[in-house]
Amino acid sequence: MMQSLVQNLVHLLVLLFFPLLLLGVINRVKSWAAGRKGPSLFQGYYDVLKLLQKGAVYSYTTTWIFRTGPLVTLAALFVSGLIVPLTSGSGPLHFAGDVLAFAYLLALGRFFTMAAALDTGSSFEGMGASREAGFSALAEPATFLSLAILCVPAHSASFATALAKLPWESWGPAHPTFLFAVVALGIVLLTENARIPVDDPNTHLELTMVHEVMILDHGGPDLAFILYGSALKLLLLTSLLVHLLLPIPSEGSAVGGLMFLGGCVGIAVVIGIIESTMARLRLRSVPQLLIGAAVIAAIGLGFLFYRGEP
Amino acid sequence: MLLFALLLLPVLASLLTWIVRRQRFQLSVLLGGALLHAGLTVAVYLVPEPSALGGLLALDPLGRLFLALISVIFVAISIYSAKYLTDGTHDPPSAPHRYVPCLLILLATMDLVTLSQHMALMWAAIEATTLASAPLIYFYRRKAALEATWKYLLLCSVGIALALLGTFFLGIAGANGPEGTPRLILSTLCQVAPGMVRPWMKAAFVLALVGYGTKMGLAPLHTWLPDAHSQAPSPVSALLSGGLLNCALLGILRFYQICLASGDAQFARELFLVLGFASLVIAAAFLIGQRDYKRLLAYSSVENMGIISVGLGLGGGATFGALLHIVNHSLCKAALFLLAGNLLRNYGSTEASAVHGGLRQQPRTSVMLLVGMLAIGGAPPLGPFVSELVIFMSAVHRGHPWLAILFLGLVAIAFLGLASVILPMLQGSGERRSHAHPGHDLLLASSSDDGRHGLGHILARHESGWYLIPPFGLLVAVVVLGLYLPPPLTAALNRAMALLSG
Amino acid sequence: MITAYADLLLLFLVLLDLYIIGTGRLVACVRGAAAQGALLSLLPLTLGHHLDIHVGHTLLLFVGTLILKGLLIPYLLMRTIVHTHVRREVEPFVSLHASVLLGALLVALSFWLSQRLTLPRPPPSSLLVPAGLSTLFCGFLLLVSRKKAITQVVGYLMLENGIFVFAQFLTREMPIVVEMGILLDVLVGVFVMGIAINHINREFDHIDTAALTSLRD
Amino acid sequence: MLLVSTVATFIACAAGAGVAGLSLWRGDGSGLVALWSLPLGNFHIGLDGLSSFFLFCVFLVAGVSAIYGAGYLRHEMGQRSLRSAAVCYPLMVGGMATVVLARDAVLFLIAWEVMSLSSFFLVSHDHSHAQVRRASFIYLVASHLSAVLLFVLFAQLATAAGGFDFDLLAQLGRTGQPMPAATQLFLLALVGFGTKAGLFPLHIWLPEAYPAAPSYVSAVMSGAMSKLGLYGLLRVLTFLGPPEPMWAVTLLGLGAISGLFGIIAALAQHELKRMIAYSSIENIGVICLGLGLGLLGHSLQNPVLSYWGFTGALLHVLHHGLMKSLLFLCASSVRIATGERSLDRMGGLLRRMPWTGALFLTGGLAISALPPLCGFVSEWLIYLGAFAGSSGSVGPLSLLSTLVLPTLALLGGLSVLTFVRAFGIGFLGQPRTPAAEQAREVGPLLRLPMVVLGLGCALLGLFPLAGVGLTSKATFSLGSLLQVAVLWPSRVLWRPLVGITVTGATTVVVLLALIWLRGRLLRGRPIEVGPTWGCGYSRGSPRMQYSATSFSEPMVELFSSIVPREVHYKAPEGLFPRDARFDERPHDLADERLVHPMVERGNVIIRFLRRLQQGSIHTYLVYILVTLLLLLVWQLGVTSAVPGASGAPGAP
Repeated sequence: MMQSLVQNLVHLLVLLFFPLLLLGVINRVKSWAAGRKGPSLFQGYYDVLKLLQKGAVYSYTTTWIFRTGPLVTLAALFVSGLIVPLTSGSGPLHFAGDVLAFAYLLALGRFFTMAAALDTGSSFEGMGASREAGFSALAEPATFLSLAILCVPAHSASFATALAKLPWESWGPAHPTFLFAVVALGIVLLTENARIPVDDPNTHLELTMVHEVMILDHGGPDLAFILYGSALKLLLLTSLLVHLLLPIPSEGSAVGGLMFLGGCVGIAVVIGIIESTMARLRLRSVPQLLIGAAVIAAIGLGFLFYRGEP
Repeated sequence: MLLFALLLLPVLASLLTWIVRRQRFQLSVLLGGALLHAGLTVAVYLVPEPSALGGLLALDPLGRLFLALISVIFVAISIYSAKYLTDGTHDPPSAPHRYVPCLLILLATMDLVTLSQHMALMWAAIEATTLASAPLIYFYRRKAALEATWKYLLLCSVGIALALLGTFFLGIAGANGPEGTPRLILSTLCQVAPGMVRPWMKAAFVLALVGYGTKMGLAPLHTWLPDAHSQAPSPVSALLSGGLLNCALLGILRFYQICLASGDAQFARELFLVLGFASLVIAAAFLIGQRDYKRLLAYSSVENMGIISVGLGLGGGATFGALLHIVNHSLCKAALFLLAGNLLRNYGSTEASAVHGGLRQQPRTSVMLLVGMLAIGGAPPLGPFVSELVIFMSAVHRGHPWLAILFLGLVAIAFLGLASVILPMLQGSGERRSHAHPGHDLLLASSSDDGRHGLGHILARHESGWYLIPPFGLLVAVVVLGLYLPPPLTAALNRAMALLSG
Repeated sequence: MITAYADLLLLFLVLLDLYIIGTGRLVACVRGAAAQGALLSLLPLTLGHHLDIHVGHTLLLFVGTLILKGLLIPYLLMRTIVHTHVRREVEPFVSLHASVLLGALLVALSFWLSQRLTLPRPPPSSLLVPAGLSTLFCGFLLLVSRKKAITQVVGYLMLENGIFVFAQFLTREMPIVVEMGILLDVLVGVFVMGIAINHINREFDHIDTAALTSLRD
Repeated sequence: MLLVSTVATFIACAAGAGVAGLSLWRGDGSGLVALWSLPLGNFHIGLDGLSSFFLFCVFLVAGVSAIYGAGYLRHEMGQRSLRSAAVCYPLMVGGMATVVLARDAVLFLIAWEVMSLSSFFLVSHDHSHAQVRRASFIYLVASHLSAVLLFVLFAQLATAAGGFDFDLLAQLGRTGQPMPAATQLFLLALVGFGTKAGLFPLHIWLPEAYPAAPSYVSAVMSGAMSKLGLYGLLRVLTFLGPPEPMWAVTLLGLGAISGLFGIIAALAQHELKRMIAYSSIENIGVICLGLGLGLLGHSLQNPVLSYWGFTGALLHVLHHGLMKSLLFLCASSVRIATGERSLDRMGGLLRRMPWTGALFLTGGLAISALPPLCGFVSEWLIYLGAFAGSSGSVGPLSLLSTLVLPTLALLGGLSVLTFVRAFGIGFLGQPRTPAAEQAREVGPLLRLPMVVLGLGCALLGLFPLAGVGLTSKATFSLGSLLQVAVLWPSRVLWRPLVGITVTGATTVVVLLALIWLRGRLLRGRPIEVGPTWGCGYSRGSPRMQYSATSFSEPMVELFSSIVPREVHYKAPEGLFPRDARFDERPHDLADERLVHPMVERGNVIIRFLRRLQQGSIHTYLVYILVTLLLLLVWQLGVTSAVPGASGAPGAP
């Protein structure tokens, strides 16, 4: 009892304070690759704190949707954060089918981000929303196929049981299925978090933006929430990858926690490297990438059945 | 005695109206005659009549059924005509004073058809109906009406002549009995039927089917029917469709009875099926996107004759369905023609495209027309639905699922054809006339609201009770038959069916 | 030996068929039809005792047929011709010569058919069936190949005549009432048709039925 | 008259819903048989779990919509006679109820036809528009032709069973071994009922009829009537004996196709109601996926799968009833307020019609299956079914059930896209037309039903236990009727539902906390109001906003093979382009590839037959002759086309 309480406390703390660090890591890696010194690892925290102290400016075209949009998004992300297992094998909130709740909460957040963007009536933000919606819709099959790979062996649609039953002994080349899942989830992660090669987080030309352009009009605390929210999203998908890649003990332990944090940082570094080495894809070819991801995951799933795993 | 009364009453009445030509008098005679006739029919139902004239005249259940139908419809149309004639009509009538006498003579001849047991006499009667109704079709002084009349006369006369040949063939076929050629009395023929020379009997039936079928309106012999029905004044069309076609059908049924008596009626059933389906197909093709709504109703009669003969062709339980459908169709179609008359009176044209927004302009007529359309189209819970369902079911039961499906499909298509024409007439804002695109997309004929103001609004007049009560009565009957078959009717149908099942 | 007369009559009947088909003059057509009627009226007399029919019946039939078919009906037609001032059948669908040939063919056909026919009992005259059939066929030929309304009526008459020939089988069984009824029907039929033709002539200024095609789909 | 009919309908619906709900809690109701004088069939009605569930849905939707209808028709009073509407609506509801209750094939068919015809008259209510007339006629054609198939189907069944009574028919399936030609009958039923339900190739009438009908009618038709197609299918399945794997596969395939087609087509639409109509094709597809999984559970011997599948499907029937009617009612409120149909002519409505806007948002969220609203629950159950199926035995079937996952996922993603577009373009931003500018919120009589439905969506989403409890009886009676084993719901199965509740509640709590926090932070700080940041371009006008067309353009482009469009595009030319325009009109795939060619062929045939009646009397005479000769030859043998040839030749 006590133990699980501590576990949940740790989970909450990680959820609250860890995400922004990942952004810092990515940016630092990128600046290293570019041969610059780069901003501090904690730049994200500074930004959020600064924004939280500011006032707000709203367009007179906007309605309460614009004001509550970021909040709903953040709330949805946070609750899905409670579902996803971080340092231990299970989040505070777990039940059969929580996998789906997780995925659909992300979708809920997306819905309100786009709605808020459209609320401004700016054609640029509308454009961004359209792109985001399309990409994430196409990302869904890949996501669910990978989740299926995660859950089918465990006969359960719950993170806790699924992760507990991952066949680590046969992990690796003997069982490439999970590699497929990792690749697919990786692509999903880059898409969902508006990363190269799908989107360029620090482009300055609105016409080329996807995610950034949707939040052009937000300022003050709202923007802070949005920043934190996107970092949170990054953490969530990253944690899935980490759990696929590292055998983190299902009952929380210091070792597990450290493994997890290390894994997250590692993946952040990988993202940073990808961002600094790869160019961004043309918008038209993004769907192909996502469909490709879905196909990869599907092959993995088929292999799973071929092996007669379930 | 009553039989003679049935014949003489209309004849005398018509003579009377022929001599005294005052319209009011004529109409009152017409009404009185119709009611008296109805009374006589009831009387015939209550007290069974012995045969008369040495078996020339008798009233068997089949004839009685048809007689009842005729007299009901006749009452309806005579009520309708009462106002119809006194109101001014949109065309100059050629000879209004001939209307009532001819109508009454027609009634007499139709009675004779139902009464006569002698095949040749029945032939004479049926031919007589043609001659009596011809002047009625040429009621309006119109070239088109004249053309229709001519075609009606010639085609029906030629066709019926063939039926006469068939009648003689029956005699020849029966001639190898011990007592030589039989008398052409139905009962005698039925007795000698088993011994008839088959080929002659078959030939006789084919001739009768083609001959009387021409008058009954079986495709492809129906060609006169749409012309005549569209040109005749609406009450006459009602009588033609509701009464006259049945008379021709009765002629065929008599031959069918003999075939049944002879023991092998299978060939007759096949013939019924073939002509029935031909009628269904052709009628459907002409119903869809039909431009003249009276022709539409005429083709629907062809379709229903097809349904009836399909029912006869299937035999067994379907025969009951066919008889029931005869009843339903007569009532429903008569009502529809009367209602069409109301529309015609308002809009002054039988062009479907000239009628628009009926529901706004003549709500009562239009609603009744809608009900009638649904009924004749076989939509539940209305009369024809029941009879068609019976036919369909017995088709399935007797192991012809494909025939059943074909039948149902054709009926459905026909209904859609009806709807595709009638709905645009009734729907729409009555303000503007719509434009039918001839030949364009017949299946889904959609009508757009452009065009000029219609004559309808000048003519638009209140729908008087005389025009509404007769169709209303008939439709009530149709609706009731859809929900409840009164036992007397069932009994009558069963008795008639007994004659038609070997 | 009486049947010999019958055969003669029937032969004449067939010849008249060809004559009617061959002529282009309406009056001639009608006269031919009248002659046919007369012949038919004689037919029962010649066959009468062979079919041992009651003499009174036969006589009545003879008189009735003669009056109706031989006199009244032709008279009506003649009157119509006079009223409508139509003299001859111009441009029929099938030219006159061709239709004569056709008629001959039809006659041959009907003889062939009647060769193959077996009647339940021997007919009073071996020519009865072929003559009846050929008259019937020729009537139909006239009906479908001529344009003038009157000629079509004549064709209808021939049709009736042909059928009337078949009636000879059954004269004994036919009540006189019915016989008369049938004849009356034909008469009234022709009468009504005559009226119709007059009307047509008045409305259209011609009686060319091929031109009556306004009612169509 | 209108008032009377509305009140009567509403009371009847309330009572009926009450009865149905009661029997759902209490257990199976009983039947009633009344003899009937019709030659076929008796008046036999009955109430089992399945019926009472569908009855409940029907009455719920119909009752709520009746109120809206009263408010809706009030706007038309005096313009046209509302008598037909006032008569046909109760008739339609009665027909639907009878369809569900009927235990006799003839009664069922009659009720079915009554339902179709009355709804046809309701669809053609606004028949002064040629477009409406056309749509209603197409609807008539579709429902009539499908009815023909149903007649054939039941005729076959009745012949096999020797009677029309459902009890007799049910015996067919009880014989143990599958009845002969069961699969053909299944396909017949699928086509016949699928037309009413609006499954993919048979849906053509649907996007025409729903927008044409008054919205409160489309609400009922989409929310309740289309489900009756599925009810009929299930009912017939119970006569055909234990389901075969093939059926499950067919249902799954059709469901997936309909779902994808429906949502993609919806994405391409510009008219609001048309879009909602297509979206209901998608949802029917989702329900079919659930049913397919349920049947699959039988062939996989996986009762859990059956349970999730059936429960999810049935629950989605109820939920879709709520969401879809809510959306239709909102759409009609917008129509009343602005008179606009097309999304591209709306905009900024949330500000002007706060209630309608918020409720449309609710409906949109619910139908895109987003938590914590009801749509999520049912799809979630189906997902669980898919997972359970994948984990049963190994083999193609279980792989199939796993493939349901990505399908549903794609559907979810696309419907989010669709409804963000609808809500964002229609209700947010600035008004695009003066009509939208002048929009005012609709009256309370119209608002009330929408609010009720919205609350329903929210509550059923937050407390799925209620919905599942309501469904369970139906699920089990369905299972027993189909002879499919379904697992009894135990704690194991119900705990996740509590999980859903907790998740939803937490989300709400966190949201409230955040709102409070934001309020705290902004207290006493300057909150300025200015123009939208135009990325340097300072003179943005409403016409420059992203339109619905442009919003969905990339996706529609991607799926252009599924949504054929006719595009009118005039590119800007020269240095100073005068005018440039882009205008696209989405067409229907099935309509273009399937129906139109058939209609064309039919027209050709008809034109050919029409040559028969050319008006020449000579031709007619020839017809008589030819018919005579043909029949003679046929009857008396070709060798001797004459009587008597059989006998010895020659005359004496």
